[in-house]
Amino acid sequence: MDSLDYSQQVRDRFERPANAGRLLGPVISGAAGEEGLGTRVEFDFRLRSGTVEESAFRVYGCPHAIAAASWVAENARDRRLDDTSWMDPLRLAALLEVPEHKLGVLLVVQDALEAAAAKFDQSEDR
Amino acid sequence: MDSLDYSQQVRDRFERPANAGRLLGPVISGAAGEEGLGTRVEFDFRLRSGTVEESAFRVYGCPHAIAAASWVAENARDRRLDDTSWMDPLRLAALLEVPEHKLGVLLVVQDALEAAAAKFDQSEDR
Amino acid sequence: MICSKDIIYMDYAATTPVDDRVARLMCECMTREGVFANPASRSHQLGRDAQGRVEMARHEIASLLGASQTEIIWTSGATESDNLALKGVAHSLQDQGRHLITSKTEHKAVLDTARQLEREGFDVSFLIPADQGRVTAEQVAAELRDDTILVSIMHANNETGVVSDIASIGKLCRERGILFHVDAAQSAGKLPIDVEEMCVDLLSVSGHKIYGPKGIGALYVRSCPATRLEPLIHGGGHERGMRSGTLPTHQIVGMGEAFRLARHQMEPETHKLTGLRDRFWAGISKLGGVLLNGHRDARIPGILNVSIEGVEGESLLFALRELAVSSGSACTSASREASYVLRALGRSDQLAQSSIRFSIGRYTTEDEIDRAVAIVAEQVHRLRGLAPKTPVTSDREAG
Amino acid sequence: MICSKDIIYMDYAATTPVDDRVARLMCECMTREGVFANPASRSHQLGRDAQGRVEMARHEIASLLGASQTEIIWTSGATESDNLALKGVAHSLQDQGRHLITSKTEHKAVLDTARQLEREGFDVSFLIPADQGRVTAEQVAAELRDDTILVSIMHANNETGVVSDIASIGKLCRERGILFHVDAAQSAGKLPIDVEEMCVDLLSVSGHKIYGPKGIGALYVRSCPATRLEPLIHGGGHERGMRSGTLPTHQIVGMGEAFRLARHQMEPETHKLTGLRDRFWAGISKLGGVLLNGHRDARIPGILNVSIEGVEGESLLFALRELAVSSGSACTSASREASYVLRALGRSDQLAQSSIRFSIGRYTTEDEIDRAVAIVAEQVHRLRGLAPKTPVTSDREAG
Ligand SMILES: Cc1ncc(COP(=O)(O)O)c(C=O)c1O
Ligand SMILES: Cc1ncc(COP(=O)(O)O)c(C=O)c1O
Repeated sequence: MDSLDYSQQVRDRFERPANAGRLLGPVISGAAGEEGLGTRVEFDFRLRSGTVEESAFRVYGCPHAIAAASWVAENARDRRLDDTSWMDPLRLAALLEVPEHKLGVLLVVQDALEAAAAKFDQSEDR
Repeated sequence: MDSLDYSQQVRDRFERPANAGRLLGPVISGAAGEEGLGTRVEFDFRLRSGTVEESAFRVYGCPHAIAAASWVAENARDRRLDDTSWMDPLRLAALLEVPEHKLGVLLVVQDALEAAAAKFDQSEDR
Repeated sequence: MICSKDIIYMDYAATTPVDDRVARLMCECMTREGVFANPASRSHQLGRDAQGRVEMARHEIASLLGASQTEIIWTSGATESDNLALKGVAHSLQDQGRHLITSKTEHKAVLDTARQLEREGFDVSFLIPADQGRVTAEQVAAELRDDTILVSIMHANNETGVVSDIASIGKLCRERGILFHVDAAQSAGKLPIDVEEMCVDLLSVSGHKIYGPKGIGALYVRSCPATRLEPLIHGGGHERGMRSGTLPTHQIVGMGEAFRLARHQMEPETHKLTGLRDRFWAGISKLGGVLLNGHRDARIPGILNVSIEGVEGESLLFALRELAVSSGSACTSASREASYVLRALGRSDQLAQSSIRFSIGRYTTEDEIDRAVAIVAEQVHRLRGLAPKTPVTSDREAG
Repeated sequence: MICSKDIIYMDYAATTPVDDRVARLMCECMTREGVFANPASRSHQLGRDAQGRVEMARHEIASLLGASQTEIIWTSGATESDNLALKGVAHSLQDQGRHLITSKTEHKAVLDTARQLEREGFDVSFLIPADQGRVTAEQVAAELRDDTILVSIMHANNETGVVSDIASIGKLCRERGILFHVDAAQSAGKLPIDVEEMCVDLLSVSGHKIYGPKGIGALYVRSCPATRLEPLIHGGGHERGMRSGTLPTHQIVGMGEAFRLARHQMEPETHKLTGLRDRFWAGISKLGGVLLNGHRDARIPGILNVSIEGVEGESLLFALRELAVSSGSACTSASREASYVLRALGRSDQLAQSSIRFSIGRYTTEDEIDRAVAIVAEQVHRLRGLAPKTPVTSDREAG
């Protein structure tokens, strides 16, 4: 597996990462990973009546990490944060054509989403 | 030393070997060497009043052998056969630019001349 | 002086010119307009373009041999391939056994490697070909031992062109579970080869014997069951660790194209060369005292090795300098050593020295053949005329 | 998609394109119109013509190194030269001692060979360069033992371009009577080399790092006192028995011409590359958080290795795919392993992974440099913008 072998989906999201950035104001955030270990993912979600109205991500990581975080941020829209089962790392890996040895990267992305979900559980916004 | 590295003298004598052949009638002959060992040289000398009037050589051997035998046959002309000191293998090697490892070939040529000289010693023609 | 341009090239077994079509492709992979990057540079597209060319060429080599692409390892030539096969197996399997079998008429690349292994403590049996230069399966069978780890027998001999029955030796080795290496430098692209059918485990080929470039070769290494090889050259781990070093794209592409062309031209080319060879033999055998060396039928058409009675070898070679040919003796050393291959065929030292290898190829013409016959006839007559006794005129053949 | 034609080549340290003048000469030695015969065919003029070309090229290699022609052995590349030097000496001198000294930042061709020798029972000291990537004579002196038989230190490092003080290490080894090998694959033709002044006994060079072809190299082997080498590749006894195999005339001629050109162009080329390199560094260091890897001054001008803070390595490399560059990590394996050279310089895994080797050469233009700076700036900004925190903006250098 080489650095140039990325699926079209990954390439597109790497070049034009939908939802990249930071949300200001009252948001629920989740983060996981460490730059020193190669991947750090952060999400911000703005909710309205319990569902995600707006989302953003920040990533230090490989193109797969960027693409996956972008996908999650985009697909969180209109979902409730107490159910994160739609983010299945194996299905996402298949969708983005992420090679097996990169599954760990998707798990970090999942962890960041779960971290946000955990915060949501504790928040009054439920 | 390679098979193509022959001096001009050797090349000329190889191409147009003066005195090649066989003399018929009363001649003094001398031979040395063995084909099986790579070099066989034979000389015929026709004498008049003890000096060489005509000479011929036959050779199975490398270009150096052919050139040396041709040189000896040519240079025997007008000489007496009881003195063969004019045929000095080292001097001949220098003249024909024969490499060191081929000196043995010139010794065979010398032996053939000496064999004729020995026959001359015993002959009435002295 | 003979001008190089006027020399008739009859030394195709020593090396062949690069085919124009091959040269053209090679030139596409050298300068900055071309595919020049390092095939190992996987971090950019230019490196990948080069890698693509390398893999296409690998596929061509595999196709000619009936192998799969992953079983081909690039080397610097058949000499290295032979070394890698013999030493690679010996060093890898030395715990299983330390006995090897080869023949006395192998190329020096195998013989000298085998002798090196002897110095390292391996035991090598050197067979003397029984059947007019051919090594037979029976001969190999008679030498097999419990500790035999490798048999190495060449396909076509480089001096005589004689072809051994590789398939039956292969079958024998396979039955006994012993690895079998074949030096096919002289036969690849000239005889059909199928490593599966022939039960070959390792096979050496070279680019420059078949109109590809010099300095590139390959080793076929059977992958199933995986043949373990200890590498000769360590480094970046290229070629799955079996042979490190930057892959020379242009060389590889050239060899690939040469093998592709050979695959498509093999039949008509064999036919043409057989005709020319027969014409040449008809011409020179008329001289009398011209003996064919090696098996009459089991041979590749491009090589004709003859001993000429009644003329000394060095003078013969010099007399024939308008022909680019090889002699039956090595002129590399001061003392001309008679060919060990012809000696193993039973030729005397003298006849071996008076032997010439005429080898023809893709660019040989009828006209060249006729001129060559005329030159040989003239010079042999002339030299025999200088010699003490009239030579024998039999035309026996050597076995 | 980026078209290969639009890619800016900045990977001259991986390989260089063949110079047009070199390619032209190579083409003269391939097809049947050219000098195609086997240089070992001493029995005919065509072979001798080829041999003549080989010897002229050998002379060019020797000239560039301050060596004599008889001290140059042709190989298939610097990888093989390194193997031949290390194994050749080790196997030949193992009775005198079994200790070798090298450094952790050598090319894999030396490192992996040294590790193979360890497996064979030799003892190898791997120095960690003390002075910002430079190995010093003091470091070598501290490791010398009574049973040390060889010291192998590279001249210019292939990842960082850092140059060690070969002459003082050579002097030390000569005084202690220990053989000294130098891998000069990256410096030959770029820095002045004199094997006499530098007290070098063995020196590896390659054709393709200096606008010659890939797949050809040479090993300088000091002849006085004769350095004994056990060959790696046995066979016909070419290269005085030290390296068998048919000599590839076109490759050799190409390397010879490349070395001749390098000898004549070294000064102006160094000057030009230094200017371009400085322009590039001025451009990218403005970004902040760009760290130069290796010694600031003791370096060849063609290589600039930098670590870029705040961007992940794989994304950086992909973002820069309009530039043909190498990264600070090997992407050959599934797990991206950080460069051992940068690690030995003290870089963290993370920074080593976010490192890029930019290497420029004969055909690099100012315009390319400016475009490359613009691309790096744009992409680093963009990726840093995606990242969680603003990166450090120091521009410390690594030692
Ligand atoms: C039978 C055979 N094996 C091996 C070799 C060596 O091949 P290369 O010249 O590619 O090293 C040759 C030719 O020289 C050969 O004819
Ligand atoms: C320092 C150094 N040594 C050895 C080599 C290997 O040389 P080659 O590619 O000719 O095998 C290289 C380049 O790959 C190198 O940069």
